[in-house]
Amino acid sequence: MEELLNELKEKFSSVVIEVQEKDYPTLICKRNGFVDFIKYLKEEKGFKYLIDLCGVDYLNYPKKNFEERFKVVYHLYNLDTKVLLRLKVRIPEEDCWHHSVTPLWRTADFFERECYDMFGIKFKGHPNLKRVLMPDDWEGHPLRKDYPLYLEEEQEWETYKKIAQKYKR
Amino acid sequence: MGIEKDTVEIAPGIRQVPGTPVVISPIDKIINWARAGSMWPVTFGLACCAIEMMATGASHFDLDRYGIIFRATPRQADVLIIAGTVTKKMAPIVRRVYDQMPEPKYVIAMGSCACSGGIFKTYSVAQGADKFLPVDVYIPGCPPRPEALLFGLLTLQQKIKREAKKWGFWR
Amino acid sequence: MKILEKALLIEILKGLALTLRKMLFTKPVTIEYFDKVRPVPAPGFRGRHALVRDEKTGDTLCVACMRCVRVCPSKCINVEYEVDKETRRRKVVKYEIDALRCVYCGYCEEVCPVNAIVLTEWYEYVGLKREDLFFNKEKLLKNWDEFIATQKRPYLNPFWKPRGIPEKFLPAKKRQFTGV
Amino acid sequence: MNWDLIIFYYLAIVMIFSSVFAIFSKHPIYTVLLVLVMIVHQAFLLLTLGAEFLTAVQIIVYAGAVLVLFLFVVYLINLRKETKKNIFIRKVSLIAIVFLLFGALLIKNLLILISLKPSFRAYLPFNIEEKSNVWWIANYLFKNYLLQFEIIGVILLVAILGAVFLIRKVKTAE
Amino acid sequence: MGPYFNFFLFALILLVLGVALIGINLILGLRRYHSEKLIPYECGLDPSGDARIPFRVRFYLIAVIFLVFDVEIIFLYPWAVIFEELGWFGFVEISVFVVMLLIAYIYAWSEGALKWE
Amino acid sequence: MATYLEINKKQVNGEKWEEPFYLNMGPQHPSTHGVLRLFLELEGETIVNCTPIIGYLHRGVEKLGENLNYNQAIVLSDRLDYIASAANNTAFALAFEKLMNLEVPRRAKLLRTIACEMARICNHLLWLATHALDIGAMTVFLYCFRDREWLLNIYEKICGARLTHTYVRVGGVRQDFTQEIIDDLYKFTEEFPSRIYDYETLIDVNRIWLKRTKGIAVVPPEDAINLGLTGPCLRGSGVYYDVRKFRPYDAYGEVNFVVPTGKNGDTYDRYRVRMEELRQSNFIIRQCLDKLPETEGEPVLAENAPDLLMPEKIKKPEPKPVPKKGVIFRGADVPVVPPGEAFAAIESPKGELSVYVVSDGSNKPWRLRVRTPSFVHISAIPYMAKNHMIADLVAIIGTLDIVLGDSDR
Amino acid sequence: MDKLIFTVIAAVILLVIALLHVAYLTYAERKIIARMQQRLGPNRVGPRGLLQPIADMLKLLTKEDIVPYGVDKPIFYIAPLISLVCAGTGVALIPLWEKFVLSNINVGLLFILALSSLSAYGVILSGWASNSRYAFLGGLRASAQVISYEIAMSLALLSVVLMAGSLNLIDIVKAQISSPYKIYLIPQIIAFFVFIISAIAECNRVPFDLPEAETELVAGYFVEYSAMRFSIFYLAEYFGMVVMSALAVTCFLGGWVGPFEVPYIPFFWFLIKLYFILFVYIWVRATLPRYRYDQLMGLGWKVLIPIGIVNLFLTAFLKLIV
Repeated sequence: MEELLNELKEKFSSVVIEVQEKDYPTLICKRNGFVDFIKYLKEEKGFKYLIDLCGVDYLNYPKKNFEERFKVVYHLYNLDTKVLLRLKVRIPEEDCWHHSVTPLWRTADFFERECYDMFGIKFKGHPNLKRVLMPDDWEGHPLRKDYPLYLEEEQEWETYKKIAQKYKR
Repeated sequence: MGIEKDTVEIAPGIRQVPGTPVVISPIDKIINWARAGSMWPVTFGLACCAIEMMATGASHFDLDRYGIIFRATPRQADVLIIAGTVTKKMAPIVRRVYDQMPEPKYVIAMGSCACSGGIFKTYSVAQGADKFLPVDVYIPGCPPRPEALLFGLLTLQQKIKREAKKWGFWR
Repeated sequence: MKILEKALLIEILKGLALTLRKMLFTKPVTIEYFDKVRPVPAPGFRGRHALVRDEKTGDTLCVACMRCVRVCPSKCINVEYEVDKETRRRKVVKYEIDALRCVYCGYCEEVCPVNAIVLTEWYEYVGLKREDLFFNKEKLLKNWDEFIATQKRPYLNPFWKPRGIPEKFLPAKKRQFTGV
Repeated sequence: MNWDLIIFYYLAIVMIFSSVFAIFSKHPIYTVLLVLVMIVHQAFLLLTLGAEFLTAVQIIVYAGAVLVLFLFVVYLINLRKETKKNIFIRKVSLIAIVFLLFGALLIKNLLILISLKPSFRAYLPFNIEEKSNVWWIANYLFKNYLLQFEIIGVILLVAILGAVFLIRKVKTAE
Repeated sequence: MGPYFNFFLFALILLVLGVALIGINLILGLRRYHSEKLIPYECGLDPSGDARIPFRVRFYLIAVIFLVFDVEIIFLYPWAVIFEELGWFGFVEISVFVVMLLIAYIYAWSEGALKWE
Repeated sequence: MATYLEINKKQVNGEKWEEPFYLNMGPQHPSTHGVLRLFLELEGETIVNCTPIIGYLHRGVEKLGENLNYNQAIVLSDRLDYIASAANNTAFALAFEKLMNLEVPRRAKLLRTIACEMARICNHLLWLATHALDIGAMTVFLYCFRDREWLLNIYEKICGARLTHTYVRVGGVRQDFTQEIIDDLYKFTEEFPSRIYDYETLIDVNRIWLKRTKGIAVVPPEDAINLGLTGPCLRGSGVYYDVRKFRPYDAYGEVNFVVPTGKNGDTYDRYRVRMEELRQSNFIIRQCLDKLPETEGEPVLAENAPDLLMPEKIKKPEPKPVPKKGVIFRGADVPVVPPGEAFAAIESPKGELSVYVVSDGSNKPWRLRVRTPSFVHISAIPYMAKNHMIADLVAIIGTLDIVLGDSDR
Repeated sequence: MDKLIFTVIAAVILLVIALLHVAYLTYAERKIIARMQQRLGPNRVGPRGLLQPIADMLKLLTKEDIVPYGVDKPIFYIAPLISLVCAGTGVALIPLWEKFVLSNINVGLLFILALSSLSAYGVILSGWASNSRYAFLGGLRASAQVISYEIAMSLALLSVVLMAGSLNLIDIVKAQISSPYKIYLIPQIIAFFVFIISAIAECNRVPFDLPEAETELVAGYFVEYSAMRFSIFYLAEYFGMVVMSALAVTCFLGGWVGPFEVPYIPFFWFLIKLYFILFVYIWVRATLPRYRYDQLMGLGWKVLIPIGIVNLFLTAFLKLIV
């Protein structure tokens, strides 16, 4: 476990910024060169199983020690050694994109689309980056912290607004 | 049934439910009996309540006893049971399915989510199916027990039996 | 042997025999709900809301501590109260539950320090209008009367005193409570 | 005028009109449907002659198999394009002339037929009261026309072989 | 007034019944048309184009084979009726006929014409 | 997915003799298990392309969870995978407990395990019911519901609800079992295997069933991992992976059970795996029940578990303060939640359900991420449905065991 | 003229009896399947639910009849009628009793086959006319299925004709009575088996109910049909069941003959046998899953037809030897 982390830190010193020991070992990575890093993890180190891929919005997070607004969090699992690894990539708000891992994992397809849908993080290299949960013409990215939980009438989605008004009793 | 209680005595011996016709002709009675006796809902499960809806149709509660069988296409159905959360993305489709049902048609909102959005007062959930559909019976519960759904259907039967002049193209 | 079994449709015949057996020799499990049987749910079933009527005063037990209002995940409870200037006790003015928004999680009955609110085992209630299922204080008390008439006293809702939670954590009134 | 004649007129007129409309019809499906009407009436015409077996054969083979085949073919071609082109309309005048000629012929024949008093069955070469129609057909088919019958078998064989071969050709071309 | 007359009479009565039922339905039924109701059903969404577009399946071949089989079987019916009179002669006769059919059938099978795609 | 206009353009301009046939399955369709929509491109009856379109049940659970406190968020979890809500409750509770460093009493662990395994049986019964109904065996559907009703009644006795239990909570479970429930469960575990035998008589060796399931939607093990399949779908492909064994939680470390795996990775193997799991779950419940007397009298909620009404760290000034008299805030002296993050996964009946929660120190999660099995499984439909027929698609949806509430959140 | 009136009355009575059978077949189906699934089935509309079919019918009579956009109106209108007439007219040809057959045709068997081949049109045209893809697919499936199974069915019946030497249904029954076996079920068990399977397929019943497979094609070819038009399809389906079962009774189970005579009710044994076969239909429906389309075609073409041909030759051979 320790060896793995040290090896990764040495080999990918340009990618891995920091190693944290939380409930699971956490690597904080840079965006540049990330795909090579994760490819190495998958193909050489046996982290074949991508459990989860999600975004987190850290807007106004009280104990923030970094500048970027978003993070993309990966959970990788090695089925043989039973090691779970967490990778985090920080994404700035103004330059909101990240590398896609869909070529490596087909399962990342929907995860990335969802992340795009909910946070507006674009994934470069994704074959079909469209909204997945919200309708195609929805405005805004709901899981961002500055998005309201409940929409008032003026913010309503157009199609629904039309229906609600047409059949109002 | 709870319905008898709602009646008002308009003349000695004649009780009437407020807002319904006083006179229900014999042919109305027959037609209403037939309609109440064979209410065919659309197979339309949205969320959690759909499971209880299925359970109601299954052996223990057996909707078939009341002549209720599920039809897959709205063209042959009479009742739309909105079983579950109606999201805004889904709302046009629910409405379309309702529109495609032939007259006379009834709507049952089953469960808190369908009635009013329930716990999900969020950006993507329509706050109640009655925002865009004429709901006849509201069944609270999250999800309601199968008995409650059955009770709701029976209430709808009573409601159908009180109708008048809902037939004939000239009317 | 296998070919013979296949040609004679043995496995299909077995299936047919099973259905025939079920038809002839088993009883239907159907509960003839409504006119013949009205099943009673297990104690603690989370059904229609009610406010416990205090037998002495005829009013609710509620002390307007607002805990239920804050714990409700779907924000369906609305309580208004005024403070009695002499005794500094709160008096409930308005107690409303929007039953159509409620998700029947039962948190409110659990946090209530005086066991005033209860989700009864009553499930036969529907509304023809949305307003029918908007319970105010009077309706809630009436619900309680309707419910308690069907119960053998004393009635003790399991969630008022959840089994297994150490008693010391419970508020005094809840600890001493033995049923209505 | 006896019943036989009335039925005959009805059948004949419906047959002629349905076939003419089948030609004129814009839509291939309607054409097939009208041909179906025509074939069914033709089968009934055979029935008036006492040829029960042929009636059934007519319906089973022509209506039940050949026309279904046509229907599938109609499904296979692009209906929208066909209806748009409407190649038949241009030949309306020609068809009208043919129709008139046929009409004249028909009327002439009808006039002749009306003058015939006895039932059509009198013209049958064998007695269907004694043995059934099927029996007679079988008798002729399996005794007198044996070779022809076997040739039919060969033709049918060739038909299937041809169809399968064609399909295979299309498949390999793809 | 032969059996055929009865046959057609029955068919006619059935037809009348069907038409009458639809007629009563038209009289008794409500009618409230509006544009949404008349949109073809497609699971609650807008239909994805005209439904009647050419459809490539092997219906054509199946229909041809069916046609041939149908004709052959129709020929077998008179044979079955007259079978007792014909005896062994008829048996051989029809065997030749059916064997030819079987050749075609086996050929079609081996070519995969009976395989559904 | 091509839109209506695009298709029309293709049809008008395209000179091709064969045009693709588009078909829309769902959202209102009897066999899409809720509101899944599949956009199919067909050639004949064979599926060339299949595009799942989801989101018709997106209720914003993650967003809503950020606006409710931890205990209230568990109420939301009931409505994710509404067929096996006890499992969802557990996943949420485990993540929150990890975040708060809570130790759950052993009895609570056992009870949770029982609840989870009951949920597994419920879920698999419903899966079998709908799967069989999709393939056409309607009687199996009703038999499964008949037996499911039994479990639901037990659930009702345990926690007062049939589907949305809210039974498991942060730090333990809501209430203890009574003797009656334990007796009921013993009776159930004894009789249930014979019920499984009934279903198997009807479909297990039935030739039509075999024809409809064998060789359908074969997923080789590598592809299964790549597609992110979990649970029975992964094990049907022959990959031995089960969170209960690999990262044991609750009482799974102390019970015996076998994790069944398949060989061919087709629909039939997945069906067999689930049928075997039904038996294993039954066995696990039995073991847990046997262990229950050892822990008689223990509390079922951790002492320092947060109160239902989790106090906010920075208290808002209330207009009129609550009188403290006679009211003890349980856990009020514990710091509510430390800032940080936690990840917990469970083997939900459908597959691996993991919760990733980020906290900022208040009583509400900063970010609540739920990775649900159905969401991933739906993304595998295009792969599995390719070159199959429409009828097989129905079987594929069934075999993946999808719940849309789970996938859309 | 008297004779005409008499015939009309006879026809109407026959129709009413058939309609009652059809209506109560739906009731029996619901009830029997319910019992097999440990349910009760309809029991609240009328005593023991006996008025259920009537209520359904009345309700459908007063429903709105929708003709959607884009349908081909004339075909949409006539398709259910084609189905009904083709499926129902077969009843007239069935000998209920030696002295009661409405239309005693020399080639009755062939006429029933002809009618069933015509009834494919109702399905295929309705699928085409109603502008819906589900209906279109359902219609195509139905037509291919019906024509495929017709061959197997003809082959099965052919063996019966071979045994009886006649195409007249009454003659077939009489030949059965005079034969040493009394009923053709014993020597022709294989043919009976083939016939029943193809009859189930012809009627589009489970496990061959692909044209209307609810879980795949929503409702198949009658997706767009509502109210009475839909129920006419329903009637046609059940009429088809009744006719096919009656044909099975006539050709294989010895028609009106029974182990002993029942006074005053000459149709007694016929009806008993008919009900048994109808019960088998329902029983199979309650038990079996559904075939896939290609498997269904494969079963028809690759299993039933060879079996049918082999059985035919076996019959002929044995008949010549004996």
